[in-house]
Amino acid sequence: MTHDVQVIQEQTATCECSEKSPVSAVTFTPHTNEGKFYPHILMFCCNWCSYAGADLAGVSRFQYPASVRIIRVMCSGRIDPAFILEGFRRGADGVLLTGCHIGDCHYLKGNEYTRDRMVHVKPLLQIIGINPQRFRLEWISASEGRKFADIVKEFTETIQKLGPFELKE
Amino acid sequence: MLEVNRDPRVKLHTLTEVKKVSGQVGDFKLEVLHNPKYVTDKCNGCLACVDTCPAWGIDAYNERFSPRKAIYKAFTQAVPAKVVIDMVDCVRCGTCIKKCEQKAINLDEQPTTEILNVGTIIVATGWDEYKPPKGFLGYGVYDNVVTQMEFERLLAPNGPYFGHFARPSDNKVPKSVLFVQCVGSRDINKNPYCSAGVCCMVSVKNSKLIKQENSEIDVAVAYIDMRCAGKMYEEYFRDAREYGVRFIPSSVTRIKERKDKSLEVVLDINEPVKQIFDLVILSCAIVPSTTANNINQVLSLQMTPDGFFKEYHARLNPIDAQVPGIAFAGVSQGPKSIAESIMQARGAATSLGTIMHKGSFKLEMIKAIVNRDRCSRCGLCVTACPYNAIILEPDGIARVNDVLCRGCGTCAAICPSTCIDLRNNRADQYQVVIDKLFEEESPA
Amino acid sequence: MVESKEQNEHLRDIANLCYRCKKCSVICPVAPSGRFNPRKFIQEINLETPGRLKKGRKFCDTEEDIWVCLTCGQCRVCPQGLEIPEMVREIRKEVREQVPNDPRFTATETHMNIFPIAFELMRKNPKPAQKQTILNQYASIQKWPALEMAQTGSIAYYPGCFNLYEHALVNLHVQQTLTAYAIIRFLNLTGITPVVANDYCCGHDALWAGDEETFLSFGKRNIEIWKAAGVKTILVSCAEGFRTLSVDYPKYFPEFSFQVEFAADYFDRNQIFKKIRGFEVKCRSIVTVHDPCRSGRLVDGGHYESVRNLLQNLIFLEIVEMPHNRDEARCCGVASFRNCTDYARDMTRKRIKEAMKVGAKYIVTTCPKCVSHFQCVTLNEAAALKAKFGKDPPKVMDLFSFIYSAYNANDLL
Amino acid sequence: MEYVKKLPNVVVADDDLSLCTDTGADHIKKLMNDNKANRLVVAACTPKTHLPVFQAVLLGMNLDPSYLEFVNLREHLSFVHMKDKTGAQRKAKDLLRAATARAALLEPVPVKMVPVKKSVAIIGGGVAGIQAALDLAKNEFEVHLIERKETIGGKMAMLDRTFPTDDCSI
Repeated sequence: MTHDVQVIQEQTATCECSEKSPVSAVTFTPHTNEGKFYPHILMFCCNWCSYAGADLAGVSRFQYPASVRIIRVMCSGRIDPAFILEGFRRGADGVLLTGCHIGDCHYLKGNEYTRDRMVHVKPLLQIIGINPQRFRLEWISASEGRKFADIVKEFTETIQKLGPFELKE
Repeated sequence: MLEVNRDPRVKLHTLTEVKKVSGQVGDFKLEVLHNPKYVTDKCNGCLACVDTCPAWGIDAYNERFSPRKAIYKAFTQAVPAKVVIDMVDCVRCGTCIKKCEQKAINLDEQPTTEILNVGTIIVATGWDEYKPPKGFLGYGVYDNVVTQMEFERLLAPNGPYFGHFARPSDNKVPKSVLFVQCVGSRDINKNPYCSAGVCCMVSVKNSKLIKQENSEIDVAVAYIDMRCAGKMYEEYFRDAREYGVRFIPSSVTRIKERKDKSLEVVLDINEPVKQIFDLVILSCAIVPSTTANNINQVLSLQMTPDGFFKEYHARLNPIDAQVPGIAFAGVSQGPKSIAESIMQARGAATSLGTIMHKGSFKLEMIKAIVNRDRCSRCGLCVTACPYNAIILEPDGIARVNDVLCRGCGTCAAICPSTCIDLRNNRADQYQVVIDKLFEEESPA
Repeated sequence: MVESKEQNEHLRDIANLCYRCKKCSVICPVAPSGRFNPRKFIQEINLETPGRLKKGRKFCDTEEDIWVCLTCGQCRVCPQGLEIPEMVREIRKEVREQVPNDPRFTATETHMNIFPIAFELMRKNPKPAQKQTILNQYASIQKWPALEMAQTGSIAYYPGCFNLYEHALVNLHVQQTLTAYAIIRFLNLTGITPVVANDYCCGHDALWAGDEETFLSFGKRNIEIWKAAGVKTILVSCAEGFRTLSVDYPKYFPEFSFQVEFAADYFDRNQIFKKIRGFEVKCRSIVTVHDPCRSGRLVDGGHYESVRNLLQNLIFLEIVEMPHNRDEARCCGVASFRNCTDYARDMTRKRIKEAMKVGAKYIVTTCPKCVSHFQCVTLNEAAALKAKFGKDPPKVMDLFSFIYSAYNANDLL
Repeated sequence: MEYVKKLPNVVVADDDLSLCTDTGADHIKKLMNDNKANRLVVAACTPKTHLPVFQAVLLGMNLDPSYLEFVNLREHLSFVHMKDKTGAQRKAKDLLRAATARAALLEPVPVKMVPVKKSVAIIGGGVAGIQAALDLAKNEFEVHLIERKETIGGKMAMLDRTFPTDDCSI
């Protein structure tokens, strides 16, 4: 896809209700945070449940580690195992996939496909030689802000225990 | 009801079932099956045939309390005001044919199929009363244990007792009546939900009606908590108490019949207390109509675990279905009172009326698109699509129906040829995000 | 490396041997698609001066889409002995070096590119999967006897990419773990304890997609691992692995000094099943053998009979032959998980129909890719096939999975 | 802010206290017009509530509303990483980098209009179905009221009197 003009306008905004914008000049410290391993976790959230759950966690001010990088997808059924491998290839220390609870899918049964497909992800990681604990599949509904924060916390701790992803360049 | 019949723009299809639905918003095709009425439209509702008919059946309208003829009109005010024949009860003697001046009776009528072509659909499949299993609190075993809907008939002026209610075992006016709340609802083993307080209000209403009819009768309501949330509802509840209805916070676990057919009820008020009642009414849960499931099979909509239809959004859009062009009205979407049903019905009418009035439906095209050059014609996406939005063209290439597709992307994840993807949610767009998220240093 | 380059030029030099008999383009299953034609491809090579060709630039913008070729080797009918698949591979490599993101190349991606990504991750991984552990986990889940596997020894069994397809292609029942389990179990039963090393993928797909770098890094490490384990003979059950180890490894790695044997050959030559006590397996069924290109046409002396001989060990089993068998076997449709297109699928379908016409209830093959592609059709189009033939489509199984399933059930219908 | 300006494809970056107001929208419009920008990345609150607001801004500039990328800096960042400023900072940079990269790949999403027949089928002739039928008929739509039983009225017709006014049901 090509564009004649590829320019982007960037706006950083804070509403009155939010904290001070975090995008102020703070030096960039790569990879470690006060000497501690600082994991990078790729997280997929479905638009309807988990993303809303993450929003709720935000509105409720449930604190969790700044390790996750959330990508919003329309449905967890969109996630192919290739995306997870892609995340590892790009250097994620862990991949967390979240969707609506079974039976609750906005798209009837997209998450059932996810469930069936993701059964095979752990063995797949195993054969590639990645610790299967680096991947997790969770169901988080829009009302489970607390659960969202807990899962992120727990998963970050797991990854911290495992250490940085071995295959990172 | 009569108004509907008089309006020339409304076509009534009674004794009709929806067998198949195809198409999409703007152009649905409904295949409907007209079951035979055995009486043509010439019937003028004179009921002469009913008098002559020698065969009897059970009146479904009056629950099980009275008989009716094999040829019958459902009830006095039925719409359309014509008779029908129940072939289960009919003995095919032909008496009615001779009697009918309009020559409206045809015992050999066959079911017919018709295709209705419409722009939108409203699902208003309604509800059924939860029927307790036989023997539960004596229901189905003891004559004087009835459900709330059955009691409505006992009480009704057009019911078996013509408005002067009696108990079914001996047709005598009971001296004491007990309503038992939350039968089959708020119970994770039966139906976990509360029927939105409707059964509470019905019990309040009926207990009050009994007291108005005969203040001598002792009326009690055994409840877990009374859910009278609504405009004027609390006042209505207070009214009932002023009439002298006893509201007992207690759950009923056991009912035993005594020799005189009165019932010994064990109420748990701090400690078990036995009390005698002549009639026990079970306030049963509202459950989705049995037809809802059949309808859903032809419409393939989404249902919540309790079997009610799932709305687009519980808060922001409780009327429309997730499929465009379909809306819900009434209890099909969840337990509600008459007022709420009407509210939703009018909402559904407005929602769909807006689309139809405009004559066109606007689609955001975040939909699956097929790269025709790369499609291997395997058909995997067809089976994966939850909305049946993908079909294979005659040459085998997948084609997405933009109206049915809702843009979940399940097809994109399953495609072995990587040829189907979601507009503006493409794999390369995700990949670039994954790539950039974990880039170590800033490129600048 | 130097060697292979000489090989390249040699391959091209003989392109002018072609006398346009058109046998190749008649037999080529891709030619009708109009995107690739082996005869035209040879002519393209001949039209150019060797200097320009050396860079393969011609093929960056020619009509001949070299990524579409399946390298199935049916064109090896060439009376002049031109190795068209090998030539395609060389050109691919050069085109890839010159145009890293050739749109025609990315257009052949399938399965969201999961296999190249997986191979890249494997390549980066200094600690490959613990295959012995995975196999014994599998055995304990199935409640089957645990396997005896050695760390060092003279005979090794190479499971290759192992259960990668099984888990990357969900619901297709590519029972790669079962195949590996079956072979080791049978060897155990005759008292042989093979080495199962934590080796890497053989690099077949990378090589045929022109990614020599990945192939070389896999190969180098595999050779180190086998050397460290003191291996002399390597058994390979997968057709692709067999072709890569027996033909490509010696070509690319002068230090490759192992004897590579096709597992079916080894079993047949040593009469393994005769040695197993109480091996009287009944199997009242009809099978047909699909000969993969990688263990047939593309290696010397096509390893066809051993597969059939092994099946003869099953009592009551009827073996039928498809009209196209052995050297003439039709392609399963897709090679190295690229180009899952309509004509590729038609080829798969045709092969299945061939099998159904001869009345086979099972298609037995030795290549996990053939299994996955056949399964994709038989499972997903079962209804259409049943409507046409009035019976269920055949089941597709790997040779050793099939024998082990029969052995386990002692009557596989 | 300084970081964002250096990212590829970014022509202008600015911050504002309240972007979702009219003045904020005007501010965006002015900046985009002055710098000839044709994609917008908003780093603010959640797209679940505020996406339409900024889509409207783009529409007002005759740009396709899908040329908009959202970075959820509020719900997913400042609200939840209050104590970890460094981590939040790093995460913000990552998210912005990714969002700007994706913005370059955005494509217009067309809008399709499908014609709608002016007729409706109502499945179920209970009180809700009847009410909907009447409303739609009054609006001159053709209504097909489909009922499984021999009469319409449903459960309502079986009731005696109804709460909370005790009037007759039929």
